[in-house]
Amino acid sequence: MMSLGSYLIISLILFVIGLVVMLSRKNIVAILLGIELILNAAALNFVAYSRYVTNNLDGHIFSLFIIVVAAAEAAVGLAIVIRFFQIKETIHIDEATQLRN
Amino acid sequence: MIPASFDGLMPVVIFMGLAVLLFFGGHYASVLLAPKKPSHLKSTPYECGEQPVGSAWSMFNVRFYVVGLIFIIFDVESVLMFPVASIFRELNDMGQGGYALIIFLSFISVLIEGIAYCWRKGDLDWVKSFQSSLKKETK
Amino acid sequence: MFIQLLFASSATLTVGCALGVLATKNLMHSCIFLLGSLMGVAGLFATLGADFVAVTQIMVYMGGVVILMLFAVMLTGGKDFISRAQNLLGLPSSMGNKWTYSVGGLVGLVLLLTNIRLISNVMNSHAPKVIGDEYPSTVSQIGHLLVKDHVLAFEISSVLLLGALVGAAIIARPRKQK
Amino acid sequence: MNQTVVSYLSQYEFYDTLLALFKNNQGALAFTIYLLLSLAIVGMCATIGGLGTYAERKISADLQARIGPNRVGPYGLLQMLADGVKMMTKEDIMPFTADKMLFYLAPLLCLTGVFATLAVLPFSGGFIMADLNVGIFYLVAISSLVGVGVFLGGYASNSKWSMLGGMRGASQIISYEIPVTISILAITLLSGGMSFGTIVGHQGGLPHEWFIFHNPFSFLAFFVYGVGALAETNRAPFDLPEAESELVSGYHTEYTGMRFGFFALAEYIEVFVVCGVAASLFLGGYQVPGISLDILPIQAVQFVIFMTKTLLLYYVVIWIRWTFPRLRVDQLMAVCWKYLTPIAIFNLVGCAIWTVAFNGKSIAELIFGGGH
Repeated sequence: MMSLGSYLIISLILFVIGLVVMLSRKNIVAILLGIELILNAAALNFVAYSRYVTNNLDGHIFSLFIIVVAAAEAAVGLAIVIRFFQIKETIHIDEATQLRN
Repeated sequence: MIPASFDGLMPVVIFMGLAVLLFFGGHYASVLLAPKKPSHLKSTPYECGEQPVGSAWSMFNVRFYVVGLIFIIFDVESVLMFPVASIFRELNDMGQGGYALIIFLSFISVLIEGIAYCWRKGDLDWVKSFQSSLKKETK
Repeated sequence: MFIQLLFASSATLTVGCALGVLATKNLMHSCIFLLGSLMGVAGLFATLGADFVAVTQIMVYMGGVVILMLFAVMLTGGKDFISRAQNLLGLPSSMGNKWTYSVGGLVGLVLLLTNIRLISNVMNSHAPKVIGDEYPSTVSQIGHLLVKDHVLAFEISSVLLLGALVGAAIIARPRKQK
Repeated sequence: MNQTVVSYLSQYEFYDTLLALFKNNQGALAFTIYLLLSLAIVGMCATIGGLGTYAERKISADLQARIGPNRVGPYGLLQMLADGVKMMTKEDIMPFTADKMLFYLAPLLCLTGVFATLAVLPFSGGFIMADLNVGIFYLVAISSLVGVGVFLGGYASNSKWSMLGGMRGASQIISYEIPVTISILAITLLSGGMSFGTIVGHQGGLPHEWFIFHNPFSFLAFFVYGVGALAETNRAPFDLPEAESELVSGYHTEYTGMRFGFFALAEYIEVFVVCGVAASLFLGGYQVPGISLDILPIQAVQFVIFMTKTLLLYYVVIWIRWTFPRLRVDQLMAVCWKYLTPIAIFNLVGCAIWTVAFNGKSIAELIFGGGH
């Protein structure tokens, strides 16, 4: 049951679900949730390959930095969401039509 | 000796399972023992005896978010420092203490810049106007 | 046996909660489903022997990102986050009718099969190693990698985080209404 | 390699007879041992949590020249049982405006986060359920589930008091996690490992071998950790999320009966865990002075020493609660970000420099000249 293939399939499912969440939701916070799922799918792939194929820990380092970058991305993204809400009084993605103001 | 596949994961999972079991067991006991006389008045949210006005799910001040923001950055930095800290002594014994110290300190110095910036810009003050007015009074 | 059970339950938790994120319309519930899904991923990391990465996942996501998202949901209008006009799986109806879904699904299936066909050659030539049951400690190795091979990434990540902190603090800082 | 209680027991002969009983099924035997010991630890911690409520009232009564509970059982000792029975027979009320799913889930998150930390708590050299090599880091990480639980408890009730308490609680818990984590980082740096076995193994039984007296910076780090841990467990003087005089009862205002009981139980066990961690990180943990043998009776002595240190710290926590007035919210944040965090970073830098400069020797070793 535990093999490289099963991990890859889980990661694939996670990635597709994240993609669908990203595409289908109109709420900016929900889109960020989708991005988190996608990043996790990538990190899972790295660790799975690191255990089953390369047998060294570079994959772990990669997923460590993926987590770090994901945290930074979430912080900045949510800050933008909050600022956007203060200006537009909504977090509907279709309202984000202007680059200024 | 024990094969390594039974390493520390099992107690962790068992403890989590026990928490869930205790939770549902307690619920079951309270379903069996507790009285059940629901009424509308009983299940209104508590607002000092008055009729509750509106929903509590309203907007909050941004400063909660700013605190969370500073927290997550520091959290991630401490996560990255943990493996380096745990081999610091080993490196020192290998005679590479200076090298490790330089890496470690340059990492921390960036962290200090972050907190210094937030301090300077007043993100660490909870109530800005209140504290600035206090300063004016003392002057 | 135990590891396999852990794997099965973590995989179920991951996929189930990810579907929950997709299906639920309440954004708060989505965040909590995301928490469950990330916890499942942490369990999967643990079954892969990546203890440090698993705990990092718990620390950063559960303690940090999810709380930040809950805060952001609270700060952007409390209860007003139930989206309208969705069909099954939470997809908005503007994304297409059954024909678009079926044609898209067919195309996706063909692409998937092609890809599997392409990748299987590579997979067979680089057959995965037979993995025993041993789970050596990864912490000190990760530490050595961080201070030797990946020291540049380690230092630059701190600068990245500083930039994220400063930028996000500037954006999110409460300012006076005009 | 991860040492566990099973791998410790397997060096004795009776393990083989047990194994024969289980028809050489290692997994089943390990599971049984883990399950029994987990039940024992959970029972012990629940008792300590219950006794904590009793001790809290007795000590507060003592400090305020009152008598305290004395009706139920001898000296009121059975008060905790009475409390438990009362919790179970109270009606379960849920506000009709509440978010039902999250209202159910919040106490479970708190309880899971606290129980999972018990798996790595070192009661003695062998009696540590799992000596994970990410031990202390795992403990810090998993206990952050409590913050989510507190926030959800406040959010799901949809009552204004709860919501305020939940927001305050979540921001307080996450803020104070930073100084606590950085103090723990300093200890990790000194001991050269994250597992509790390594950390306690680097200390000795006598006070001058403890990490608190290792160098001036770790001495400071102990107090930073103490203050931060008090705040993380929502204890007075940092009990703003549940400040009775301001917020009725904070995030669990709307919780009744058993669900409230889970919140309270989680909080008291968390205080115990935090005290245990402080004892094993800074105060030498289970180390017995002068004995380095490893036989089963020594384990009992180690267990007693660990519990004594932990319960003494528990007493100090209660003592602090009835001594200091509560902080204001802005003071709370200022204490965390303007005092504790810079001091914690200073300690970390100091410990790093000390390790390189004096080759990891402690003050006592420098003065009296000891082996490394």
